[in-house]
Amino acid sequence: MTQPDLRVTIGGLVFKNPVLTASGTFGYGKEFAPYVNLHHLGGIVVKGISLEERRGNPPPRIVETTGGMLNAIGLENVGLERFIAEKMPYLRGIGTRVIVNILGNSLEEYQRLGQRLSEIEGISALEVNISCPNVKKGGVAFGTDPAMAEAVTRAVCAHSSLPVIVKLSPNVNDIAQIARAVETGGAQAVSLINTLLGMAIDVKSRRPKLANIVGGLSGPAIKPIALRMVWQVAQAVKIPVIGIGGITTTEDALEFLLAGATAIEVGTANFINPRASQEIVEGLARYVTDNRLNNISEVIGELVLA
Amino acid sequence: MTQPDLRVTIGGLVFKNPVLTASGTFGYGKEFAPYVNLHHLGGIVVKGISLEERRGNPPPRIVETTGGMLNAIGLENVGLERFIAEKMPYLRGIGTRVIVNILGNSLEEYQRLGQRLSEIEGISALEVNISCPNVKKGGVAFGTDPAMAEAVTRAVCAHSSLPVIVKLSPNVNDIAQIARAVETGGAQAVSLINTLLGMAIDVKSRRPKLANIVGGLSGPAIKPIALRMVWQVAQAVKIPVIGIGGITTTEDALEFLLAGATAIEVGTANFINPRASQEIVEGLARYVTDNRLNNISEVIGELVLA
Amino acid sequence: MNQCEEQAEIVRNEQLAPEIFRLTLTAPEIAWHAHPGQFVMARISPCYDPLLRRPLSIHQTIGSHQIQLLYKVVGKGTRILASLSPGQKLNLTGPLGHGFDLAGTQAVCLVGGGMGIAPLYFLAKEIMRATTPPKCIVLLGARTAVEFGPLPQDFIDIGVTKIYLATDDGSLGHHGYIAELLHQHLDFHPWTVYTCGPHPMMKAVVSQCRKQGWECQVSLETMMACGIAACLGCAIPRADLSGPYLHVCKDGPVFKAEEVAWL
Amino acid sequence: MNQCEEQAEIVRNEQLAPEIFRLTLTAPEIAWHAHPGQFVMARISPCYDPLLRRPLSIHQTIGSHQIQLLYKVVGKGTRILASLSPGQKLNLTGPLGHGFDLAGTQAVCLVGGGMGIAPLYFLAKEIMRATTPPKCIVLLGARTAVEFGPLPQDFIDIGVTKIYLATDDGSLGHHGYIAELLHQHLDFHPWTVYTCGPHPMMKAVVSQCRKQGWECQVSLETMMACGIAACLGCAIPRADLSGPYLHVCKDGPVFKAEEVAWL
Ligand SMILES: Cc1cc2nc3c(=O)[nH]c(=O)nc-3n(C[C@H](O)[C@H](O)[C@H](O)COP(=O)(O)OP(=O)(O)OC[C@H]3O[C@@H](n4cnc5c(N)ncnc54)[C@H](O)[C@@H]3O)c2cc1C
Ligand SMILES: Cc1cc2nc3c(=O)[nH]c(=O)nc-3n(C[C@H](O)[C@H](O)[C@H](O)COP(=O)(O)OP(=O)(O)OC[C@H]3O[C@@H](n4cnc5c(N)ncnc54)[C@H](O)[C@@H]3O)c2cc1C
Ligand SMILES: Cc1cc2nc3c(=O)[nH]c(=O)nc-3n(C[C@H](O)[C@H](O)[C@H](O)COP(=O)(O)O)c2cc1C
Ligand SMILES: Cc1cc2nc3c(=O)[nH]c(=O)nc-3n(C[C@H](O)[C@H](O)[C@H](O)COP(=O)(O)O)c2cc1C
Ligand code: FES
Ligand code: FES
Repeated sequence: MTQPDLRVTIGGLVFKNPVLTASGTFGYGKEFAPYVNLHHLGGIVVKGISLEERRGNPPPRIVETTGGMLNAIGLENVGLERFIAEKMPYLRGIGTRVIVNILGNSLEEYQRLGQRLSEIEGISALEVNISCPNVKKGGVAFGTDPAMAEAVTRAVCAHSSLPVIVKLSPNVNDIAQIARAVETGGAQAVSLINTLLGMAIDVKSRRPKLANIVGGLSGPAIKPIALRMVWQVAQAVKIPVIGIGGITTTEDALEFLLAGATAIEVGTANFINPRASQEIVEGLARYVTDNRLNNISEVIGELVLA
Repeated sequence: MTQPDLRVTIGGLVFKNPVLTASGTFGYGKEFAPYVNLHHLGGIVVKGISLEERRGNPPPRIVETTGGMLNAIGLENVGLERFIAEKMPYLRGIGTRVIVNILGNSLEEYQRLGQRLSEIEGISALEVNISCPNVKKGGVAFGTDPAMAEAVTRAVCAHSSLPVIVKLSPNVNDIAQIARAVETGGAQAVSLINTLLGMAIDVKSRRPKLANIVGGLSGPAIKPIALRMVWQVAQAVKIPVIGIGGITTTEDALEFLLAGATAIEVGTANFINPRASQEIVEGLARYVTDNRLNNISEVIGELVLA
Repeated sequence: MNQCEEQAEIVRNEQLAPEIFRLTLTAPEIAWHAHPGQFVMARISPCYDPLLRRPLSIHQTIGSHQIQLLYKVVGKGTRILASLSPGQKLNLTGPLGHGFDLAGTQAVCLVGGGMGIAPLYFLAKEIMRATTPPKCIVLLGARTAVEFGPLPQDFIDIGVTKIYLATDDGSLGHHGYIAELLHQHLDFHPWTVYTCGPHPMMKAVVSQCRKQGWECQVSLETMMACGIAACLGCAIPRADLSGPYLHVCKDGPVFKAEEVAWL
Repeated sequence: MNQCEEQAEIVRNEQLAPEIFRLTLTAPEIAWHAHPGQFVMARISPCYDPLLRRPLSIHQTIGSHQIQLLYKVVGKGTRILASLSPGQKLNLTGPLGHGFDLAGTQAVCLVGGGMGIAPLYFLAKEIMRATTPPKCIVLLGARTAVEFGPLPQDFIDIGVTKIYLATDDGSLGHHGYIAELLHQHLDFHPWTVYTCGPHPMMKAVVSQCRKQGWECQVSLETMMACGIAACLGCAIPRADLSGPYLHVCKDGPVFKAEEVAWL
């Protein structure tokens, strides 16, 4: 028996399988080494990196909701240079693709991030976060305005030799429109969705449960919304789509592939089952074998509508 | 001991308490009579009514998701005249306020609905649905464009003597902007949120689980999003806000009141606990007593931010 | 309307076959008002996953206080159900829906497949209670012998004498589909056929009944959110595919075969 | 890193007091690597409500295969935990976090309030195991006598001779807060104080230690999603309120009192 073929191609890169881990939910990879054979994964997307180190938002930063969670981490990260010096050496050895999620406060910051990371060995692609709801300036504005989204994409693409994946915000009217804009801007792929803006209140204290008042909703609760958006975007653009949002099981992953995603990212599920990403790789392998497919990509976009 | 005072005022109408039932989740009231003392409720919002009877979408129409459900009922309803003839006689006797949810395909249809229902005894207010995601023409376009939303509101207000509540769609960039538009249009209140557009796929058959492909997500899963939107809208408009979305318990209701809602509607919760609405009325009464409030409205908007 | 919400107490939760369980509950209000063919909606868990109540046919009432449900573990809701123990509570609403119509039947045939057997046993009990029970034939189908558990014997114990079985794998009774037995056992009487089971089985039964001119009542399943005609989620097309949809939770779950479309 | 994921089997789930339970699990990997002050993350349910794992301190290891958790029912997760029976499985990740530092302590005082007693018992066992155990005083607080259950006796059974209790309602021991006992029982030795419990209690303990110059280690709680330094949800400010936040799941849950801010 031959190994099931799970390879997919995004931005000219071949991934050994379509299962990536979502930014901010998998640390810098090492945190999950006790639970997952990192080299079994298609790739990992590391926590969002900004030019300077960031403290992030004050606590409390997370709250559980029905079937999901709100977070307002606020892009706490070690900053570009410490990331390169402290995290990349380990990441180069994990035997899978490393995608760096970047976030800037201005076009120029995005450019500089893209430029500097292009010089670093061991990075496969950039995921440009124009959609984080937890940072006051920058982030969201870029993600909700098509012209801005296009401009950011163009800026990063022009200054970076790496494939550029743009990560879209769901907190918009028409996500397909933003997707088309970043496609025009030169993105090699889009990934979606980032978290949905939400809120929770502690009735006893009458205060928001998050110090930041609002936060981003993730987890199984948002899966139906994410799947709908991925389906809409997959029809609107020609570049590959990476599906994100509440993916917890192999079935969930297959739903996104059927809807048109070329790959998926596992996010919040990593917290509830640290082995989730690897289990999905294994599940997809079984699916390919059981259904006698030549390659997992035979599922992509195969949603039957008639 | 005096009765706890739960009265709230919306559009000049006094409601005995702030607990309404959401359109489409409480039938025409009668269906819940075995479970709830209807006259204990603040009011009920009946299933969306259109000028003509509608069959709605083909089945399957509903699917469960994590902490929520998708529906694509497609506004099946008995139509305006049959509603008046067959449902109103019962509704006049239930001892609580009746709000009629209306949906049209055009400005003119909305006008005619408003006009005709104003002639009917026993109706307290109209809830104008400009936000149903399950009908191909009409509905959504009105709900996602501020100018259209304002126009619909103006049209209904001009032709109806009843207080007009406009029900907003969450599938937008900036719900506060739409809220301000309908306030300008003359709405006496806004209610939000309607369902979020979502999707689910049956992996075995590779088909959408809903015949309509997409449907509206409701239930506890969406509560954080709804609460955030209610809070944003409550700050943006002066008219009362009615909070809807995943409200299942007294605590949930209090969260929405604290965020600035003057009243709330109980939706999907009616399915999982048919007594939910009445239990929330009882819970709020206990809350008023336990906290020695003069009136439940002392909670409204009392979110502590500092 | 005699529906109610009842905090039922679990008396027994017996495993009859690898995936099949029989749950006995104390639910006096529901037991009192139940008719064969009606169902309950069970709130599986106080949490919100699974969120919706699950519809389950009333398998029988026992005395005036107890009801039984017969269920198969097919997903997360029924899996949780199978883990419940005596003494625990299960919140039910019911009895719901429109059950079997028994009026004026002189020769009846009950055709059940899989969990479709659940409501038919209640029906059989009701039929056999009559002072002069009608002629009664019971045909039961399952994928394999073990899935019948004690059910065929249960029918015999209440006085059903003509009972025939079929299994998909031939491990017991007729090797093949239960509908194939219909013409072997039914003569030219004005039979009333009651059927509940997988859709293809019922379709085959209905088609034979139509050919033979037998009256046929079918018990249908759809996804349900409310069970009480409020959500309009359980729509099915009418026989002529036009006009308003029927709603399984209220117009059914039992319909005359000719009322509904057989797609 | 000696963390792992383990499908632990429940041996016992004893109710010690109205809301307090002690859960014994077979979890050899975790038992083997555990240090006092570390915790596990328990996946309460295979469903997604509750969604997140729940952090619980390791109350003790028993032999090389078992661990015990001591927990109070405060919400839906712990309520489900209380309903689990022997033989059922509970998925755990652990042992997690940075535990108590035992090096070079000659006189120790353990101050526990409520469920804060959980990790201190494991610590006491470790301390008493030494060939010449240090001077050791244990101060335990609870709201009311019954909430102690068998815990004070457990400390006595492992050789702790100086144990003092306090209850908020005066039903047992000192009437008032446990921190008030500190200065009564501690002399001018170079004490190391270990404390875990409600925030106000720990704050009071820390403030006394600072005054007296006693070393103090505190075990803190925050909301946690991952428990393994990946989500960054468990941030707390440093003592000087500047610089990057500390993360309770990795830098803690046990900290030197002077490392963290006492707001
Ligand atoms: C009126 C009525 C009476 C019923 N009586 C019985 C009975 O007596 N015994 C019994 O075992 N089952 C009965 N069913 C079916 C039973 O409701 C489903 O098997 C159950 O809801 C599945 O729940 P779950 O959480 O285990 O499965 P899920 O995880 O929700 O789903 C597992 C599979 O079952 C399908 N399914 C889920 N709910 C339904 C539903 N309501 N109708 C049809 N398919 C569904 C899903 O699409 C999926 O393929 C009845 C259904 C109806 C509508
Ligand atoms: C490192 C660590 C060790 C712990 N050890 C123990 C222990 O040994 N025994 C024990 O009984 N409890 C312990 N806790 C607290 C325990 O995790 C919470 O009581 C539990 O998660 C509550 O879950 P629930 O679903 O029952 O409550 P929920 O319904 O989730 O919440 C009930 C209340 O508890 C609060 N709460 C929930 N989770 C936490 C949390 N992680 N930290 C603080 N407050 C929380 C909520 O804000 C809410 O007010 C520990 C917490 C941490 C962080
Ligand atoms: C705790 C947490 C931190 C996150 N941090 C980032 C981040 O730094 N950059 C980013 O683009 N997305 C971030 N996300 C969003 C996730 O990558 C993902 O898009 C989102 O959670 C939806 O997927 P899920 O439902 O599978 O979690 C974060 C999410 C969570 C829960
Ligand atoms: C089955 C179903 C039918 C609905 N029908 C209508 C409708 O006719 N008109 C309308 O304005 N909203 C309709 N809604 C939306 C609800 O009124 C409510 O806005 C939404 O479900 C969110 O609230 P919830 O999470 O409490 O259910 C429907 C919702 C459901 C679940
Ligand atoms: S299940 Fe809700 S109308 Fe039938
Ligand atoms: S709990 Fe996730 S980083 Fe500490």
